[in-house]
Amino acid sequence: MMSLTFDLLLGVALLWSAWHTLATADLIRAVVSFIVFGLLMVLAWARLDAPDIALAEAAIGAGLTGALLLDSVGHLRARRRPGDNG
Amino acid sequence: MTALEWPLALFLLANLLAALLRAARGPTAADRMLVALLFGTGGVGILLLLGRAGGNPALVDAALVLALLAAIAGAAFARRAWTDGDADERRP
Amino acid sequence: MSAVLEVASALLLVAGAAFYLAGTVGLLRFPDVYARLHALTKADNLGLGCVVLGLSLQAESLAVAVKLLLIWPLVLAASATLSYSIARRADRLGITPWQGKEDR
Amino acid sequence: MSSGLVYAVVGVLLFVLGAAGMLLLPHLLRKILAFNLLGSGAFLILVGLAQRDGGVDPVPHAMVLTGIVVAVAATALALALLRRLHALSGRTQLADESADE
Amino acid sequence: MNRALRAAVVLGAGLLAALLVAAILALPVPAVRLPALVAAHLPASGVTHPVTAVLLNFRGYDTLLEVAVLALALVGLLAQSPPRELTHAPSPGEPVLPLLARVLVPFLILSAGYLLWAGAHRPGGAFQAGAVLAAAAVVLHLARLWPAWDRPGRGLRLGLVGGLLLFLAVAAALLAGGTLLRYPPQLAGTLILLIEIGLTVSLGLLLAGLFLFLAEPRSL
Amino acid sequence: MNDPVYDVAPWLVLLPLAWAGLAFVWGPGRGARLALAGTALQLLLTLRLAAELLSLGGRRHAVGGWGAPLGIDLAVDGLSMTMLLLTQAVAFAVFIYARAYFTDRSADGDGHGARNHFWPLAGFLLAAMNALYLSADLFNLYVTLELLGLAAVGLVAAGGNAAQVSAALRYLLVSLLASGAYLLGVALIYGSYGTVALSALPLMSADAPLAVALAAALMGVALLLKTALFPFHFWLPPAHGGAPAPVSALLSALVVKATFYLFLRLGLGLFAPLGETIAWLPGLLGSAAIFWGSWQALRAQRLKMLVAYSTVAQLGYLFLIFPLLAPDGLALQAGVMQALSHGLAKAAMFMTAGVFLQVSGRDAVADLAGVAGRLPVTLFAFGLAGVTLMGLPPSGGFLAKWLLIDAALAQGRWGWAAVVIAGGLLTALYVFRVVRQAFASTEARPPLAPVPRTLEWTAFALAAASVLLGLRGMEVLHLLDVGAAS
Amino acid sequence: MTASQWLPLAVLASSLLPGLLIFALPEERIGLRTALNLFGAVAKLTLVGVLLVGVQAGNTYSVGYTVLPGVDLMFKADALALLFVSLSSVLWLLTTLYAIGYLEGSPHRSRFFGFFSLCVTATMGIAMAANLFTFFVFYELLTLSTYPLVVHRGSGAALRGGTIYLAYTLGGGALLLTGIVWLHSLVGQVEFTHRGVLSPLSPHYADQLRMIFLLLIAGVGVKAALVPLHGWLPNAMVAPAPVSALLHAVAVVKAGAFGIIRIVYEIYGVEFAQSLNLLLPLAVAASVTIIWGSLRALAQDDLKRRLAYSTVSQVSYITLGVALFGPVGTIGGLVHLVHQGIMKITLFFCAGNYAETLGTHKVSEMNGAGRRMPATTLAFSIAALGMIGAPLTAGAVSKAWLSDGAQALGLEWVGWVLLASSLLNAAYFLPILYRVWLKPAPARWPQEHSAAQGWRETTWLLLLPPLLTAAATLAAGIYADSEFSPLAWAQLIARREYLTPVP
Amino acid sequence: MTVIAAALWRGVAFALLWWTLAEGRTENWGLGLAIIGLATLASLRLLPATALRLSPRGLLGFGTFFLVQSIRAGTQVAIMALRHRLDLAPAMLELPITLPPGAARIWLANTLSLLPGTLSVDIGATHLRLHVLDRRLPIAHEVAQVEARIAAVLGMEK
Repeated sequence: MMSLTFDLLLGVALLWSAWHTLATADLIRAVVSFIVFGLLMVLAWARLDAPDIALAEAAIGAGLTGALLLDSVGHLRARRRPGDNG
Repeated sequence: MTALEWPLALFLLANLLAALLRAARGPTAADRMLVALLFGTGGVGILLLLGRAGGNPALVDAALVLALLAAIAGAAFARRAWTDGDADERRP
Repeated sequence: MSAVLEVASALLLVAGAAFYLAGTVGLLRFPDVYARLHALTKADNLGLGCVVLGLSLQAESLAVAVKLLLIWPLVLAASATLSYSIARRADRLGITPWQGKEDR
Repeated sequence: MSSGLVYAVVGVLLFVLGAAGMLLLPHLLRKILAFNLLGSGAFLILVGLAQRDGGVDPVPHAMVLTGIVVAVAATALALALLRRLHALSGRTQLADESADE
Repeated sequence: MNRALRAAVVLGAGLLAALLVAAILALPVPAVRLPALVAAHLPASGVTHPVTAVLLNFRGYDTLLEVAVLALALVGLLAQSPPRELTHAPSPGEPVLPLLARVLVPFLILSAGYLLWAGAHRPGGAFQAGAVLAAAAVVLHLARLWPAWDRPGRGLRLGLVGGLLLFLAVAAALLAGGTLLRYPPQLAGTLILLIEIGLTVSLGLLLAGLFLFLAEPRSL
Repeated sequence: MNDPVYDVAPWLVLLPLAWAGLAFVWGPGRGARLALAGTALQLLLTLRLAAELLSLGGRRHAVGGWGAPLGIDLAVDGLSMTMLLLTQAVAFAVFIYARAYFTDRSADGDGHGARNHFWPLAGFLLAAMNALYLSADLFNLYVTLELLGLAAVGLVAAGGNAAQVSAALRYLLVSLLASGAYLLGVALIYGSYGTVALSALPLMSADAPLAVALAAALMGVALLLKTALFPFHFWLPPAHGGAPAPVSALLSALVVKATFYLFLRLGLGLFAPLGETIAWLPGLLGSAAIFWGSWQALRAQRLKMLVAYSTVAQLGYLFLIFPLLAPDGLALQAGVMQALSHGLAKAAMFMTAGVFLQVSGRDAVADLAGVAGRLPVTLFAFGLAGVTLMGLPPSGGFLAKWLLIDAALAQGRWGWAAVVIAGGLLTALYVFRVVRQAFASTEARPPLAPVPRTLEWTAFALAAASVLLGLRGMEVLHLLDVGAAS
Repeated sequence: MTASQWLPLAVLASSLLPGLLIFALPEERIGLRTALNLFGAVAKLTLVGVLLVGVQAGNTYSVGYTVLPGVDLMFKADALALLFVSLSSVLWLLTTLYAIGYLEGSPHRSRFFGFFSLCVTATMGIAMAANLFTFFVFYELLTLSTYPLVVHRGSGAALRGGTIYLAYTLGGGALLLTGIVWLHSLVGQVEFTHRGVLSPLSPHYADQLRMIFLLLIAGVGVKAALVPLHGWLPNAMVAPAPVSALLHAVAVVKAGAFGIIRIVYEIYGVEFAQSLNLLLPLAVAASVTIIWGSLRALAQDDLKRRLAYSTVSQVSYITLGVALFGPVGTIGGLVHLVHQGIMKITLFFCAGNYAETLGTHKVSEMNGAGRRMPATTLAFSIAALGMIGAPLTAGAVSKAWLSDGAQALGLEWVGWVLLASSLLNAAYFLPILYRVWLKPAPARWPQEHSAAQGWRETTWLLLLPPLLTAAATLAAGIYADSEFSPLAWAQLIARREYLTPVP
Repeated sequence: MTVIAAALWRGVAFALLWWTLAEGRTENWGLGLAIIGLATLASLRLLPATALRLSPRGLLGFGTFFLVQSIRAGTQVAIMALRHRLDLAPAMLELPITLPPGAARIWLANTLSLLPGTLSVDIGATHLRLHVLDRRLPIAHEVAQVEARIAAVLGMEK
């Protein structure tokens, strides 16, 4: 019972953060919501008895992808400088 | 074995959900990032509790990795993403 | 012995949860980003510390217990560094701390 | 309702959300985020469905691990392209799709 | 995109969701159960952790292609990054993060090694280990202890695809013996470990590369 | 399963991966010889495999020795064999062409990135296609699809200008959306049957669970998206029309065929019962593709855009076969023949477009005036390729068209035959739009850059092959008849 | 491979291989190119001679190659094929000679002669095709290989003419293909057979067979320039004179007419076609074309256009002959296939000479040309008289057989059509003859060239071919009863077709 | 000499860590040794052996101090957060620091971030910028205390 409640709650949290990822106006917010989503996914994998995936998600999903996305957001928000045309 | 793991895990998750309110409210990008960091520490706690509750010791490793790597996103945020406070949000 | 440990462990876990709650409430109620950082770095980390300790008391082996305990300093170090980075960034971006109602 | 099934249903919703996001959102970064949501949804369905009777099935675990790495690779490539596009043209959206030349 | 199309997409998404949920809830449990097969063949796989057995033995071919996907993404990404001047030499800026990095990175390396080692008998393995290694590189970069990468030299290029090439070499050697990726049972454990070591290094470099080849040093 | 004959099929995946990796290590812009040697070897192996197939029947290779459903099986039958042959042959010719194309002269025209990273990317692309044709496992097919998609995107983007990057991004996103849908289909299949091995999956029955029908729909849509069937074609013209010529040749000739093959394979196998009830749909979309693609090709200003829209139209023919699939096998034969001849001809056509571009620095159709006298071989190659696309005798395209009309009339289904005929005439319109321009005499004779003979003659060779294929139809059909291993 | 198999192939190869070699030749290798051309033409003539003798002796020559299951590429050199083959190969030699002279010094000659040879190869294929599939293959090849010739000059008019040409012929090809495949799906592969192959079919299929007939005839009718499918022909006049000769006399329209013969005689069979009530409409269509073409010719001032409409009219004599259900009409049609070829090619050669030497393109500019260019004009006059049907010319022979055929059937209106046509022919040819011989020459020609060598008139290469074909026009008329005359050969064919003694 | 000593110490430390991570299992110890070696090498590269010289006694003292203080910190924040009325008096302070630049100061800053009421915001050349939740508390005193503890660990007398 308790675990089912946990699952449902986690599901709601996942959906909420996913929704925020797509629906917020600001890019950083979206990315941060996505990182939150990634962290919640780690919990979901843990609940699904998939520690391997939880590990990978923790490392890749929450960590690297988050950093990569944040870096990209910073890049996109930076003003274009002269000589930046590649 | 205590029977506390499940209720506590549930409690912590509810906590995190409540924190999402802050993420929704902002106002600065940093506030949202704080929520992400909270999810990091909270997530580590929940993982450990789940690991104990489900008898899955490997989740400790997952928690460890999460603890190590959640910081990266934060660092990237501070270093790379949050370069200009959103003009409309920069209020005390 | 084990009964004592169990009770201690349960107490620690509950305390940890309480600190987590405090951290969350702080995050929600505190007025600005700096104050919220306080809540995060202190209450939540302590909450995690309690949970880790509580769980390690029940660990099946010493190594596992130490491994659990290892998590805490890691999180502390990361958390301190990040809070510094974010606070500094906020400061540089010109976000002034909330001064309380009387100062307004 | 087993937890596998719960996550499968959540996965469905995530998938659909991501798919709609990929189609509807104009900003490319959001499309990329939406793709990741979609992928996570599919992974959840894969594992959730396989474990809906409660047993653990390592095969979908391995598949999802593969899928995660693939998703990261795709995300990184997409971000690289997006950044390049931004650097070249300042755009972060695709041009109108009816323009052909 | 016009309004009607948007509405159609939303409607379609809703319909799809409803159908999928209905389908999932009504689905009977299948007859074929792979977990039993996996468990039955686990002793012959060379490892004791079923996920690793699937990943590197039963479905090792998937993994081979997946590593290729990652390498490919990096090549594609390299083709995207124009030649640039790296004005930024590693220099101490703000000092707090660098200290964390200096302390943390050796520990990250140790953890990566642990995950690699753990893969044989418990959750872990080359991917997770590689990701942690990559995280170490990213942390170093964010702390400005390591510059962003420009055109990789031959050594780095070899490192990037070395894991793939090693995997390929093992696969080719086994194929020359008759069947693709059919490990001799007594050598399976060793070969898998060998591949995993190679993969860890390469995946670490690749994942780090995804960040470091893109990252632009900007003064903050 | 112990084969009496040593199995060469897996080498077709390992080899290109190996030379791709080595070419990457070699360094930017290098590895052409390695790639050519590797591809030549693959071609030889494919020929040997085809010979084995003809004498021994379909083959199956249990990777890791486990066998389905635990392990992954590779399988070759006539259908996949023909596609493998096409892939190696076209790739070999395109690579010879590419080696001459990506020289320093192209620095200002077609991007340094393309030159620097063509070989590894092309290697991955080739490996992906070979793996796709060989795979008999739904999830493994997912991985090959991703490998294929990313390699193609990388190649499109490698040119590096804004239009190319934008086209590549659109391509990538479409490809990822499609892969996601495909993966969901795989997940549903696994949830329904507990396995993803094609040989272990039961044919979809009438009382199959809803999940299986949904999986079929999702996977079908995914593959149609990737194959760019109208109305999912929108991503193709900018991607194929914008990429450097050798890349366009690979993409248009081979890559879209791979996903078509998979669509066909699943439609004939796993989802056949479902396919029968809605087979008119791909046919209808195919017809729309023929008309829309041809119309756009007629309007296109740039030659490569014209050729790209021609691909949209020609892909339509491939889908006309679905409503006509019948035990007589005519439609299937038509589809394979069309895939083969279009593969050869379209590669040739993009290669000739590349020659025009390199020679004049521009590729507007209007700029082609007077090219006939100055680049006769290239124009001839274009014309021959056009003959195949129009379906005029004695080309392979003609045989495809003949078989298709035959199939339609044998079933008394007039409409489809009319579409085929009309499509051929529309093709003639846009092909001769180019040829006519090339024959026009002009006063202005801008200086033409010298162009390596290799470029002209490889294009010519492929175009000629596409025409001569019409005379070797029996061999193709004979090979196609080889059934799958049990 | 036996001689009976390789001979047809050798006939094809004798123009295909030189053609391919010529493509590869650089522009300035004039000598080698000429040698290849002439070698091919002479070799072909020799081979055709061997075949003629063989076929007359009753030998069969056939060879096949399976392309698809139940679909073969098949050639056979029967009497009918040889009628067309010999005409084309003789005229090819002459046209080649003429073209060498005509194009001297102009650009892209390798391309020109390459496609020229391909064109002849396609014609040989059409002639020797043993089934509809093979026929179609070469029919389309002919379209493709003539297009570059039509647009050879690259001018706006040439490109326009080429486009119109393609639109008609490819459209016709599509109809033809539909008909062929339809027939194939009904009865499988059918070889051309004397007296047709469809008659055993159940009457149940009659409607379908009528539809197929319509498709097939419309398909080949485009090339045969049946009204209203003739629009391309006058527009293609912008091509160089040797190409016009090729289109009108050697290859294209002849291929169409030949296709009609094959379809009516050897697929449907005249009796069966008659039983389906298909022949009368065909005869009507042919008659309409004959009259319409002549009327249009009257209105043209441009010489080549006038000749083109004349072709529209004259080629339908062949169709008319085919449609006249009976041996006499058949002989008339068949013989006209040859006679029209030699006469019309003469006219085009001469028109080319006028344009080259004097720069005159219009009838109204031709006053007195006969005095300036007597030899050319003599040839022109003979051919024109032949067209009208003057006695002692080839034209007289065909017209006589045709009207006899009509009478044999009791189709009186056909006789009237023929008579009207002859009058119209006279109406548009005689004024030209009057102008060239009797009107005074102008002070200056529009654009006069004098030949560097040869006669004052023009070079030998341009003069010899029309004189030879004019002579042939007379010979075919005068010696119509000799053993190897076109008439004799047509009688041979008709004998085999009807298996009855022929007058 | 110091390098070797540091390498040994760190090697032992990493070996202990490995033992912890591996939960006492010893199969494939060769791999383990190699990894420990790698980690040690990386550590020596990143943190030169001369940078820190820790006093064990000071460390122990610091540890207990830190534990106690961080419990205090957590409790204090918890009380602040959970109190019915939010009673904060935040401020930005600049406090002079006496510790030498480098690791010591960073340590100080990080410690302060984790201790009651203070949050380091910027390490300046002479001053440390701090955010405090309640400026009515004796901040300066506490900072000085922490400084002393750290100085003790590093073997420096304040």
